[in-house]
Amino acid sequence: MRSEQAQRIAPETAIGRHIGEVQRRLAQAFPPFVLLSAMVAAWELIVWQLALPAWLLPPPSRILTTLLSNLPILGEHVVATLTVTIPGFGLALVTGFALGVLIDASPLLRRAVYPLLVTSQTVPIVAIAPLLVVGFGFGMLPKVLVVALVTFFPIVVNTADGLQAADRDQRRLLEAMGANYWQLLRLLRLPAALPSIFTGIKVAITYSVIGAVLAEWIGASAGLGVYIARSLRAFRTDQVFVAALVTSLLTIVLFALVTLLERWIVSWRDEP
Amino acid sequence: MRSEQAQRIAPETAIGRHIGEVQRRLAQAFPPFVLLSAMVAAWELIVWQLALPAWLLPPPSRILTTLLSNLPILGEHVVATLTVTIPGFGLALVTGFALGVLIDASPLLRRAVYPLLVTSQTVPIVAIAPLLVVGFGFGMLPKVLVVALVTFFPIVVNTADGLQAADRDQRRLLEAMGANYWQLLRLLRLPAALPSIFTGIKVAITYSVIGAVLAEWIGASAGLGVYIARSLRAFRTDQVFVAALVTSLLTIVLFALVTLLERWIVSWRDEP
Amino acid sequence: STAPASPTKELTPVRVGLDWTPNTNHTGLYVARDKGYYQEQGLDVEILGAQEGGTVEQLVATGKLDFGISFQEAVTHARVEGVPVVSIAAIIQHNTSGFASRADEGITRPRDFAGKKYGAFGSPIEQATIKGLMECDGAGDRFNEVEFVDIGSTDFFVATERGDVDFVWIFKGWTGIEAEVRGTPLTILMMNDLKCIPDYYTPVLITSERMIAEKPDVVRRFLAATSAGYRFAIENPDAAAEVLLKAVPELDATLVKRSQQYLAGQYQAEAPRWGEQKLDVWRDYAQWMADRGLIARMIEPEKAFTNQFLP
Amino acid sequence: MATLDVRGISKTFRGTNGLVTVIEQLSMRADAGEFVAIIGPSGSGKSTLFNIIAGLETPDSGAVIIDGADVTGRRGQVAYMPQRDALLPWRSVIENAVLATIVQRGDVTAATREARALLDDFGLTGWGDARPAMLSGGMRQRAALLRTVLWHRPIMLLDEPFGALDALTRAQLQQWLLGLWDRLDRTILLVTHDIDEALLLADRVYALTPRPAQIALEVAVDLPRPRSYAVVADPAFARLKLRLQQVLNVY
Amino acid sequence: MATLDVRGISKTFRGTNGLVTVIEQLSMRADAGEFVAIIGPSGSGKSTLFNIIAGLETPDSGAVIIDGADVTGRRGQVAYMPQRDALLPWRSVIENAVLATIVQRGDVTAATREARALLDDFGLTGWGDARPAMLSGGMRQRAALLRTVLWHRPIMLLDEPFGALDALTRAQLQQWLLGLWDRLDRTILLVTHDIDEALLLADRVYALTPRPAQIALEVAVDLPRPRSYAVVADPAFARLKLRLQQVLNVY
Ligand SMILES: Nc1ncnc2c1ncn2[C@@H]1O[C@H](COP(=O)(O)OP(=O)(O)OP(=O)(O)O)[C@@H](O)[C@H]1O
Ligand SMILES: Nc1ncnc2c1ncn2[C@@H]1O[C@H](COP(=O)(O)OP(=O)(O)OP(=O)(O)O)[C@@H](O)[C@H]1O
Ligand SMILES: [Mg+2]
Ligand SMILES: [Mg+2]
Repeated sequence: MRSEQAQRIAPETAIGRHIGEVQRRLAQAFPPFVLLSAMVAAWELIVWQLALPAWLLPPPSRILTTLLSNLPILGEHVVATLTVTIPGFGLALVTGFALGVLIDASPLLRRAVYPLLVTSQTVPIVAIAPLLVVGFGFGMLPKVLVVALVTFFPIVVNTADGLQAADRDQRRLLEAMGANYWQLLRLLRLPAALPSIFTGIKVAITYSVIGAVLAEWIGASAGLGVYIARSLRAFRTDQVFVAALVTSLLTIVLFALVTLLERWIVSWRDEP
Repeated sequence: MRSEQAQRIAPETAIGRHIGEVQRRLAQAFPPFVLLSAMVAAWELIVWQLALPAWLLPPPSRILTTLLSNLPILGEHVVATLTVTIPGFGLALVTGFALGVLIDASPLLRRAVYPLLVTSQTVPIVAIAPLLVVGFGFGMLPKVLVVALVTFFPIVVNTADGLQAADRDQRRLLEAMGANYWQLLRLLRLPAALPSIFTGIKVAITYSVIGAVLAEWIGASAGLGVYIARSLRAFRTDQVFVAALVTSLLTIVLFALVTLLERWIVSWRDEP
Repeated sequence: STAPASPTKELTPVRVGLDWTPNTNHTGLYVARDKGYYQEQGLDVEILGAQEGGTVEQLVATGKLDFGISFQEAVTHARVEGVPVVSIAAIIQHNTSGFASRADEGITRPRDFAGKKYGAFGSPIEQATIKGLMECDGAGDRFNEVEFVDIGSTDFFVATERGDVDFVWIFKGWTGIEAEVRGTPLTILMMNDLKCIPDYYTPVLITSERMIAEKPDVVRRFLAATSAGYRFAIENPDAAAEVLLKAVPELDATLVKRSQQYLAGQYQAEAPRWGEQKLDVWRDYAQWMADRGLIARMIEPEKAFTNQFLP
Repeated sequence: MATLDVRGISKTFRGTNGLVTVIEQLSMRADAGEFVAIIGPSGSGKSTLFNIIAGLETPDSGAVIIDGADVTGRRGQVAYMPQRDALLPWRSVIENAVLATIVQRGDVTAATREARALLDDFGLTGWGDARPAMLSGGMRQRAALLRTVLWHRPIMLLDEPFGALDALTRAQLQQWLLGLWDRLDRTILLVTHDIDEALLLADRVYALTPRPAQIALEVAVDLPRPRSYAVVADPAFARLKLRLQQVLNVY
Repeated sequence: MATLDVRGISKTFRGTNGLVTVIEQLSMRADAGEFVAIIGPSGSGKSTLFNIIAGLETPDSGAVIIDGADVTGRRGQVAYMPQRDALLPWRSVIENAVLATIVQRGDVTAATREARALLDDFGLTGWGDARPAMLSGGMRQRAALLRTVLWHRPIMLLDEPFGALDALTRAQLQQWLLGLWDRLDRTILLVTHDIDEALLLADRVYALTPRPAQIALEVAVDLPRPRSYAVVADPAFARLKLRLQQVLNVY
């Protein structure tokens, strides 16, 4: 299925392979591009047809011009948001992974810790915002913690469940070698869990930027969340959409990076 | 590891097995209970020791009395929230699964659809709230859609990734039998993906109740979200914590139900 | 109050969107609903709470809501962006907001803001207002000595707990009363006492231009009943508080009662009737905003409000 | 009954140190109702050849012809027992056995009945409802063979079907397979490492060279049928065995 | 060099139709440096017995004694080649081969060197860095054997190590194994279905009954060493083979 067509076009020569690669890339980029263009066009058309006011649903053309004119301001906000996103997600990665391993370590811990983790996901941020503020002030720390809180959970569950995926025969072999818990983890269960862990990371990273945006609701002087709040107050719906667009693009880039990393690390799975 | 101890106590007789079962259950319930009690006690103690004001962090005892006195009002709110949660999560389950299969169906679709799905997760609810109401009114529908929006994504990613997990030899066998795409899916790839799909469902269900609570921010006259908003604005932190407690309990119950269902359906995995 | 509609007639359904969770600013609506004033006017009113910022005005403009609660600044912004909403009544006659600090902070006049930390909720109005207040108080350019700390939607008590923040812009009728209830001594520099920044209405009742053009009768009937509700609240603050608490039991009874007592004198104040709005107020504040670049262009103030439907 | 004709197949894989040619210009055939055995060194390309015939791999050149039709790369044409059992862990022995019937939209109830009836012959009495994880290595192999037998196709490819079985069980199943072949006139290709087994069962034996696989020797086994283990004593048997041993050990 | 003593082992599993007794009161021993072969019907309990010796299953009764110490249920005491190869798909052949060294915190560099040096003997030249998915069935089996050989323990359990190999490769590895055994004086237990193989390699052969496994026959193979395939011609060999065949076919 994987674009066999495109690969067949090019003969097995250096130049041919190069042309084939370019063709393949274009062929790959084409369908999402077409879909996207079609959707944007439809959006523009609907807005004009229904004569929707820009403060309700701005047309893509308007969003684009606003984006361009706002580029200088946006830079600062994007940097501020990413400054919260990256450490927050890093923290989520480390704690999520550690908790996943911990939960897996014994059914006892699983039963004791899981309900607490589920609870951590159900507490509305607004409820703990005062505690965070009183505990950590208005600096970066509480926002980083919110991002971590919003993103660590899928990593925990996917790690804990993924660790159960190891093959029985392989597990028994390592046990027969006298492998202790940690060796079993490192040599077998972790590699076997990697695909699942990456699934969790992909879900988590999708929440990371928007998590930072929400965290800025707690109080921040720059960031896409601040930009959105200001735009909402000023009925600049076009700016709200610009912010949403930028948030999406950042997230898609991060998501793509994780996917690439996954392909590189879990390469043994792709083999024929 | 799985409580072998407890099982050994009871001999293989009907009564013995029954006693063993009871003992086992108690032994299972014990550690989370101890941990929980310890945490609650510590919380109470800290609040008293530091003389924290109730508007910042109410002690568990206060939360409990508030819960009891608010029980009559809470009933209505809980019903309202669940009325949004259940259909919303049901919708997420169906669409998440369908999209996961769709994405898996071809790398083309994957590249075209994935960025859109990621985008759907990064759009702040506040930005689309007016559109939702304009589109769907103030009824249940927009809230159900928000719950679905908040919960479907982990199911998509876990389904799409899980479908890649099937064993190569088994896949080739079915291909040699002439299995078409759907047969391969039904007979091999779906069963093989079930553990991963359940992981996604567990993450998703964790977000479902809080998703409904957030959806009520859009505009609702009953529900735990309404209750929280009102309590927050009235500086009733104890009530906010009561709501958080109820939300957690509901979520933990739903999570436990999914875990049970998983154990029942993916039973072949537990075998020695 | 006014002539009741014939009982055989079907009630007209009406939706009102609140700007926030229900509070004592909204008491008149709940009283009118509870006491049957709306029904007498042939209206079946549904009150929807907890809208996030910006939403109510848009929903009123699109007709998804018939009426909404907003405030002058938002209506001004909205009209600049072409959102066709109109203020039809001032719920409270004067600005009851002010800059609050803990009494021991020693902030007794605007020039004391210098060297202090202000807890900002993130509106550009804040800078201009504080700057203006300090200039009026002869603090010159010492505005740069005020440190702005963004606190988002964090409340006064939380924000000032650790000393991250020294003063916050609050509503006296709610947060100010809560401080009294808690026994936290506050100093509040009331906007209206400082007589520096033009007065403005907050909150106001709004509807859409289309509603005014197409269903003036509904607007009139709605305001007749609502006005009666607020008059009741002015005359019977305790009973009105009970009505609100019955509708919204999550609220704190002491806070609501004390707040209602305070607002009883503020809803109408010295105006000839409840809800009255003045062109000066709309024009002067918009002009002030325009002069400071807070809005891209000046609005036509006479189109932003109307008194024509007040009973 | 069907004829299989493999014509000039070549196959090259990308290994860790460059390309590895596994099969080179290999041709072989099996006439309708013929029993053909294939013997060759480990790693020579026997499984790859079967994968090509089953349509799981595309040859770099050459064609697979069944009954005169080019079926290169086409799947579902032959019944195939792969070297590793590939039993689905969530299905019981019986449920695994009827898999091909499900895929080919046959009568599953009838197939289930048939599978149950065969459990005895396959030494799996009482294990029909067990999941593969509960079976021994040899039992898994027999379950996989059962699945292949119920995958009713005129041509069967068996990749070392008896490798994990003890002599007695193996002999029983060999006899059973011969019975089936006799009764239903299937065309059978069997990969085995056991020269005795090849000579006992087959009409013709191909001996392959080491990688890249080519035909080192093709011998017709003109021993009388029905054959039993007594055939070992036949001088013709000894002669054929010696020739095969020589060819296989020289390479 | 170590002695292994299996004393009165019993093991019962829960099958689909109630309990299945797989091993019943089975005792056997292997003296230090002895080569013992085990032959038994498929599904009789040989792999289960090995699992018990390796500490992977706990017997319901009985004990496993190594050099006089009770090691029942203790792991890491013996090198074990299980019936299914259990190669880790994300590790190359070499990386799989040194697994035991890693687990036992040995010198991995030395082990890697050793593994590379053995690739030739195991017919895996050029495949040291290949992942298991690229290997043929027999190549996987050899990789698993290589891993077991590098798992330096005085006692080795081999569960059908040559099942997927052709005669030539098999003979080469058998000779190689005998050389290793001779050189290093390991105690080896070998499960096989091939009576010739058992008699060629072992000092003593246990024949097992069908499930539940008990000892049907124990024979000492007093053929001269070093043995080659020529031993087949020895009348003592023929006599032993016949006895084993009789015992195994009667049961
Ligand atoms: N976990 C289990 N649950 C139930 N039955 C089991 C389990 N493991 C093994 N058995 C049964 O125990 C018996 C012996 O299995 P074992 O794998 O030891 O046989 P074996 O002698 O190695 O056979 P083979 O030569 O076919 O590999 C078989 O009937 C098998 O079905
Ligand atoms: N996907 C692959 N990539 C690279 N090499 C491969 C691949 N598949 C098979 N090979 C190589 O092709 C050769 C033939 O493999 P094949 O499985 O056909 O051998 P075989 O004759 O069945 O051997 P055995 O008797 O051991 O099963 C082997 O050297 C193997 O390493
Ligand atoms: Mg093979
Ligand atoms: Mg076995």
